[in-house]
Amino acid sequence: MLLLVPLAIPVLGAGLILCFRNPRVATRVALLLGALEIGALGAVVWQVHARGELRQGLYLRADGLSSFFLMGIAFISGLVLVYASGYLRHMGEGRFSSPRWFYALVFLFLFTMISVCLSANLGFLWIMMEGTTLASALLVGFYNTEGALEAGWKYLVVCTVGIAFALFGTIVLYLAAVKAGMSPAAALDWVSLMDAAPRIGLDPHLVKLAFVFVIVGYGTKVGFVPMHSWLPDAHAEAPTPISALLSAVLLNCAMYAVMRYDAIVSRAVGPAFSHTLLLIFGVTSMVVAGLLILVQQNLKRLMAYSSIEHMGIIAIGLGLGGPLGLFGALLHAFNHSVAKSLLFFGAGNVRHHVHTLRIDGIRGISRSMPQTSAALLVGGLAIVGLPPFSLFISEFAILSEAFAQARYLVVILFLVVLSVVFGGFAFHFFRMLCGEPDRDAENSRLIPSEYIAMGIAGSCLLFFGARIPYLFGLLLREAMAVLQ
Amino acid sequence: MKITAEILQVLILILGAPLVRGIIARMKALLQRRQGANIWRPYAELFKLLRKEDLVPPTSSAVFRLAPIVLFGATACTTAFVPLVHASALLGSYGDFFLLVYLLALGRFFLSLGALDGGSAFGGMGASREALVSSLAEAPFLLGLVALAISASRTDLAGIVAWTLAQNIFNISVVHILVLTSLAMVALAETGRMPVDNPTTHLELTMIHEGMVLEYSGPSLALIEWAGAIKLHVMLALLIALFCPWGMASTWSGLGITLAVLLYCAKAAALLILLSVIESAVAKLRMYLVPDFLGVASAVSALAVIFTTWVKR
Amino acid sequence: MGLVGIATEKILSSFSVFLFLTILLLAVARRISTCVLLFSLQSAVITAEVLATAFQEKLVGVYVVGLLVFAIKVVAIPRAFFLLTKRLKTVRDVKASTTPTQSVFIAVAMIYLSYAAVHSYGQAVQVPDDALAAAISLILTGAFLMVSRKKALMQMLGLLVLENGIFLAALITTFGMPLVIEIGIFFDILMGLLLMGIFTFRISDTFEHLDVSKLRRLRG
Amino acid sequence: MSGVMLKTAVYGFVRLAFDFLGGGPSWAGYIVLLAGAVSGLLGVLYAIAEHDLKRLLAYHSVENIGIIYLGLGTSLVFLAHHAPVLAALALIAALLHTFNHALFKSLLFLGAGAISDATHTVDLEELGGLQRRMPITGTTFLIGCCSIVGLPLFNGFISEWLTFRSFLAGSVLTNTKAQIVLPLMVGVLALIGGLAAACFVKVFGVAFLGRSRSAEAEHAVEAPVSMRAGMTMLAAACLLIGILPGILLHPLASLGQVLIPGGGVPEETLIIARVIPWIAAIVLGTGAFAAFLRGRKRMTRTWACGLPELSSRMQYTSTVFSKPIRFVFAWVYRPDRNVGQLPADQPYFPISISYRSVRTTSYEQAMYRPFVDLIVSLAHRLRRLQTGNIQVYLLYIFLALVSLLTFLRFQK
Repeated sequence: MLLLVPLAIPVLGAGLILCFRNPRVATRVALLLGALEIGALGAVVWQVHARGELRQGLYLRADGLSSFFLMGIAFISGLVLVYASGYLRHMGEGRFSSPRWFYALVFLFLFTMISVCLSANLGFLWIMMEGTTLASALLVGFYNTEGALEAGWKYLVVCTVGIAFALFGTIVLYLAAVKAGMSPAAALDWVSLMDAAPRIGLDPHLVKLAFVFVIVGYGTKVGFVPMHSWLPDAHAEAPTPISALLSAVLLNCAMYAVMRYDAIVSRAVGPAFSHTLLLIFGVTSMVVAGLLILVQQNLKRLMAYSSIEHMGIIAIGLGLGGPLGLFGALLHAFNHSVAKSLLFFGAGNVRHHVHTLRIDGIRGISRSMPQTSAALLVGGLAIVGLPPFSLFISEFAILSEAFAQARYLVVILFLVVLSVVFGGFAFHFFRMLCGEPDRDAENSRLIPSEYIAMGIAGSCLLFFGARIPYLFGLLLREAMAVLQ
Repeated sequence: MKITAEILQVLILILGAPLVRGIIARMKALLQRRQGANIWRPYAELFKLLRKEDLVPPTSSAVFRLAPIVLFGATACTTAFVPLVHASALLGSYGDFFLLVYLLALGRFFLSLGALDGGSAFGGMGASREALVSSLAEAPFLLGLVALAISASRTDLAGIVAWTLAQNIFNISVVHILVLTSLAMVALAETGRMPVDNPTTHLELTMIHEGMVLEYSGPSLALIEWAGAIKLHVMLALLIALFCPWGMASTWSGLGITLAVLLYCAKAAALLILLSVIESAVAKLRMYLVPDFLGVASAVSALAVIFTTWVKR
Repeated sequence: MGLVGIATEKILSSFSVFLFLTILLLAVARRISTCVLLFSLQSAVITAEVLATAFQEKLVGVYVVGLLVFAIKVVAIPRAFFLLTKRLKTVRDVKASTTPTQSVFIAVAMIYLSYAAVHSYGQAVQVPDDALAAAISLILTGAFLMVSRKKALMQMLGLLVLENGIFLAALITTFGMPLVIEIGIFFDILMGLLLMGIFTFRISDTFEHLDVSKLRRLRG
Repeated sequence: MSGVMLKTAVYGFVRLAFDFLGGGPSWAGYIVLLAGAVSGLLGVLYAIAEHDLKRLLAYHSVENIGIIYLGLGTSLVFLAHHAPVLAALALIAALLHTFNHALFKSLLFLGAGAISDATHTVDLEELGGLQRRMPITGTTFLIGCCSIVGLPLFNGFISEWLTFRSFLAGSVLTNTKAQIVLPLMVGVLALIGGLAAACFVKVFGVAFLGRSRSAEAEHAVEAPVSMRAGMTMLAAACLLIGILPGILLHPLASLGQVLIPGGGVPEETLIIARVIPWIAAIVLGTGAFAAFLRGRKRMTRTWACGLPELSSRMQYTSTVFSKPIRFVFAWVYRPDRNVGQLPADQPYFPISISYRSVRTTSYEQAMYRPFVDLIVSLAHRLRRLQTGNIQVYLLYIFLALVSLLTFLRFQK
C-alpha cells in the first residue's frame, strides 16, 4: 500500500490545487503537498532500505535502484518547488497559465516520473514514460510565446516519435520472452526477465534488436546525440523551474529506463553489445555537446547542452560497467541533477533581473547580483568537474574505470571534452560575471525561497565533494547491487 | 687532524686565489714577451683597495653595498665543498654539486643587481650579458657533474673524487673525457675568461664582467675581485679534483698532506700554464657566438650523461 | 471450421495487400482530408485483422482491443481531425517536400526494405511474411510522412500511421500485450493527440499558419 | 590567486595520479615530464620578454607549474618502475615546490600590487629606483625574487634541489630510458633556473634599483602598514623554510608516505635539512667578515664619460636587458620587428626613428591557436546541424536507428 501513497498524492494534489484560484494559496498548498510527497517518498526509500523490496500488485515495485532515483526526485523536486514558490511571483494570471495550472501540471509531471521509477512492468514503464512527455509538454509551452510553442511542439513530436520506437523495442523483447516460454504477465516484468534472462535462452537477435530500438527510443528522452534535438529548445523556453526539473529529474528517469534494459540485455546476451552501444552514444553525446557548449549564445541553451554532455558521461560510466563505472554513473546522475538545478536557478534569477538570457547581453552581474553570481560560479565550477565539488569524484571514478579497462580512446576523448567544456564555461561565465554592468541593473534582492533552494543545492555539492554521507552511500550500493 | 686538513683546504682556496690571478697575468705577459708584474701583485692590489674609501653613487640603494658582501660570502662558501689535498671537504659528505653551482648563482645574482643599482648604462649592459652567459652555462655545468656522479654512483663531490681516486688512470672512460671538455668550456665561461669574456678589456662592445663592476671602487671592488679570484681557483681545483685527483693524501698524516699540497700546487701550475696559453692563443668570441659555445658544451655534457648508461655495469 | 473461420484465414493472409495500398495512396495524397480518410481505412483493415486474430486464438482481451481500435482509430480520431481542419480553416494541402512521383518511389522502396528486413528476421518469429512486412512498412511510411510533410496535422497523422505499424507488429507477433498495457498505450496516444491538437491551435493562433518547417526560430 | 589556482590544479593532479590511479604506466610519467619541461621553458622565456610586471609574474606561474610537473612526472616514472622511495622523494619535491610557489608568488604579487598602488603602473619601463622610496617592499620583493629563482638560503632552492636530486636518482633505475631521460632533465631544470635568474635580475634591477624612469616612480611612497606586514610575514616564511627546511620537510615526508605506500622518508630530505643551516652560517659568517673589512663610504656622482650628468634615459631598460636572450631564443618568440624612419628618403639624417618589436606569442599561435580554431570551427559546423527544422530532427532519429540496425546486421 505504501507504494500507492506517493502516486496518489500528486494526482489528487493536482486536482486539489486547481480548486484554489488565489495564487498565494495555491502556492502554499503546493508547498504543503510537496512536503507530504517528499515524506511519502522518504518512507518508501526507507522501507526499501529496510526490507530490500516493496511491491504492489503486478505493476508496482520498488527496489534499491528505484529508491535511489526516487531519492533524487524527492530532493530535486523539493528544491524546485521551493524555488518556484518565489519564482512565480513574476507570473501573471492567464488562461491555463496561472500558478495553479503550473503547480497542477508540475504534480502530474512528478506523478509520471515517480511512476516510471516505481513501475515493475516494462509496458507500464513505457506508458508512464510517454506520460512524462505529455505532462511536461504543456509546461514547456507554458509561456505561450512563439519560442515556447515552437519548443513545445518539437518536444512533443520528437519525443513521441522516439518513444514509439521504445514501444517497438519493448514489444520485440516481449516477443523474445514469450517465445522462450515465459507467461505474458512475466514477460514484461523486469525482475522475472532479469532472473530468467541467463537461463531460458532468449533469442539473441531479438534481444539485440529490442535494445537497439529501446536505446534509440528512451535515448531520445535521455538526450543522446543525435536524438537530442528537442532538448536545448525545451530547456531554454520552459519556465526555469521546469527546465531544472527536465534536466535534473526527467533525463535521469529516462536514463533509469535505459539502465533497466541494459541490465536485462547484459544478462541475456552478455554485456558487450549493450555496453558498446552505450559507450558509442555516450562518447558521441559528450563530444558533440561539449563542442556545442563553446558556441552557445543563450545561457539556458548552454546549460541544456551541458546536460547532454553529462548524460553522455553517465552513459560512458554505464557502458564501461564494473563497480567503479557503475558507481560513478549513479553518483554522477545525482550530482549532475543538483549542480544543474543550481545553475538553472541562477539563470532564472538572471533572467528576471537582466531580462535576457543572451550571454552577450549579460554583463558584470557579479556587481549587480552577487548572490546569484556566487551560485552560478559554484554551479559552474562544479559542473566542469573541478575539485572539491562532488562531480569531480564521480567523473573521476568513471575516468579511472576507463583507465583500468585500458580504453584509452575513451579516456582521451573524455579528457579533451572536459577541457573543452571547461574552456567554454570559463569563457562564457567570465564574460557574464565580470565587467561593468551594461546599464544600472535593478537592485536585485533574493527572496528567502531562492536563498534556500540555491543554498541547499550549493552546500550539497560541496558536502558531497568532501565525503559521501553514510546513508547515501548505502543507498548507492543497494542501487548498484540491483544492476550487477 | 681531519678538520685541520679540511680547513687548510679552504684556506688554500681562499687565500691562494689572488696568487692564481697573479700567475696567469705573469704567464700571459711572458707569452707576450713582456716582463709582466710580480705574481704577488694581486695581494697588494687587494690591500690597497681595502684601505680606500667606498664610492657610492647617490642614486643607488643598500643593494649596491650589499651585493659584494653576498657575492663574497657565497663564493667563499663554495670552497668548503672542494676536495684539494684529500678526498674530503668541510661540507664534503653533504654538500653536493647542485649546492655549489647554485651558491655561485647566488653570488652572481647579487652582483648583477649591484651592477644595475649603479644606474649607469655599463652596469646594465654587463648584467644583461652576464645573464645570458650564466643562464646558458648552468645547464652544461650541472649536466657534466651529473654524468660524473652517475659514473661514481655518488652525489657528493668528495665521494666522486674518492671514487675517481680508486680508479686506475687508464680506466678513465669516455664519459670523463666528454665531461672534461664541457666543464673546461663552462669554467671559461663561468670565470669570465677568454674566449667568452676578456677580463682585461674595458671596451664597451666586449666587456661583460668588467661592465658590471665598473661603478665599484675601494673595498667593495676588492671583495668583488677577491670573490672572482676565489671562483677561478675553485673551478681550477674542481677540474683537478675531478679529473686528476691522483696524489691526494690517503691518510691524515702531516707528511701525506704536505706532499699532497705540493702536488696540488704543481698540478695547478700546469693547468694555469695551459689556461694562459689558451687565453693568449684564442680570440674573444663575438657576443652572439657565446650561446653556440655553451650549446656545444651542453651537447657534450648531455652526451656524457647518455654514455654513462653504456659505460656503467 | 465454419465460414467465419475461412474468413479469418483470408483476412490474416491477404488483408496486408490493403495496407500496402493505403501506404501507396498516402504517399500520393495531396489533401489532408484524403489522408485522414486513408488513415481511417487503414485502421479499419487493422481492426479486421485484430478481430480475426482474436477469433483464431480465442483471446477475449484481443476482442476488446479490436473494439478499442475501431472506436478510437476508425471513428474518433478521423472525426476529430475533420473537426480540427474545419476549425483551423487551414489550407487543405499537405505541403509535401517531395513530388508525388518521388513519394511513390520512396514508398515502394520502403515496402521492399520491409520485406528484406522480414527475411532476415522472419524465420526467428514465424509469422506471415506479408503481415509483418506490412507492419514494418507502416512504421517506415509514418516516419516518411513526418519527415516530408510540412503541415503540423500531417505530422500527427504520420505519427498515427507509425503507431499503427507498431501496433500491428505487436499483434501479429505476440497477439498483443496484456490488456491493461494496451489500454494504457491507447490512453497515451489519445492524450498525445489531444495535446498536439492543443498545440496546433495555439500555433495557428500565434503564427497564423501550421507549417512546421517554418518554426525555425530556435536553432544552434 | 595565481598561487591558489595552481594549487588546486596540482591538488587535482595529485589526487588523480596517486590517490586514484596509483601511478600508471611509465609513459604517462614521461608525458607529464614533457609537459613540465615545455611549460617551464616557455613560461620563463615569455616572462623574460615581458615588461608588464603582472603578466611577467603570470608567465612565471606557468614556469613554476612546469617545475612542479617535472617533479610529479619523475615521481610517476619512479612509481611505474617500482621505486617507491624515490617516487616519494620526487613527490615531496613537487609538493614542497607547490607550497613554496604559493608563498613567494603571493609575496611577489603583493609587491607588484604595492608598486601599482604607489606608481599607478606595473610597466617596468616606467619604474626604477623604488628601493630607496619603498625599502620594505623592496627588501621583501628581493627575498621573493631570490626564492622564485631558487637561490640557496631561500625556500625555492629546497624544492628545486630535491627535484634535481630525484632526477639524478633516475640513474639507479634499471630501465635505460629512465636512466637517460631523468638525468637529462637536470639540464632542462638548470636552464629554466638560469633563465629565471636572468629574468629576476631584470625585474628587481629595473624596478627597484638605479634611477627612476618616471615621475611617478620618483615620488612613490611606501606601501601601507597592512601590506608591509603581509609581505614581511611571507618573506619571513620564505627565509625560514629556506634556512630551516626541516620544519616543512618532515610533515611533507609523512604525507608522501600516505600517498605512496612503501615510500618511507628519503634520505635526501634529511641531508638538505641538515646541510642548509651550515651553509647559511658560513655565508653569513664570511659575509659579516667581508662587511667588517669594508670601511667608510662616500657619496659621489658616477663618472659620465665626460657628459654633464647621467640621466635615467641612459640606463638599461627592461627591453634592452632581455635583448640578448631574446636574440638567442628568437626562434621561440618570432618577433615582428619594424623600424620606421622619418624622412624615409634621407637615411643618414633622420629626424625621428621609430622602432617597434612585437612578440607574436608563438606558442599560442603554434600550439593552442590552431587547436582552438579547429575546435571552434568544428563547433560552428556542428551548430549548423541543429537546423531548427523539426523534420530534419526526426530524420536524425531515423538515421540513428537505421545506422544502428545496420550495425546490428553486420555485427555477427
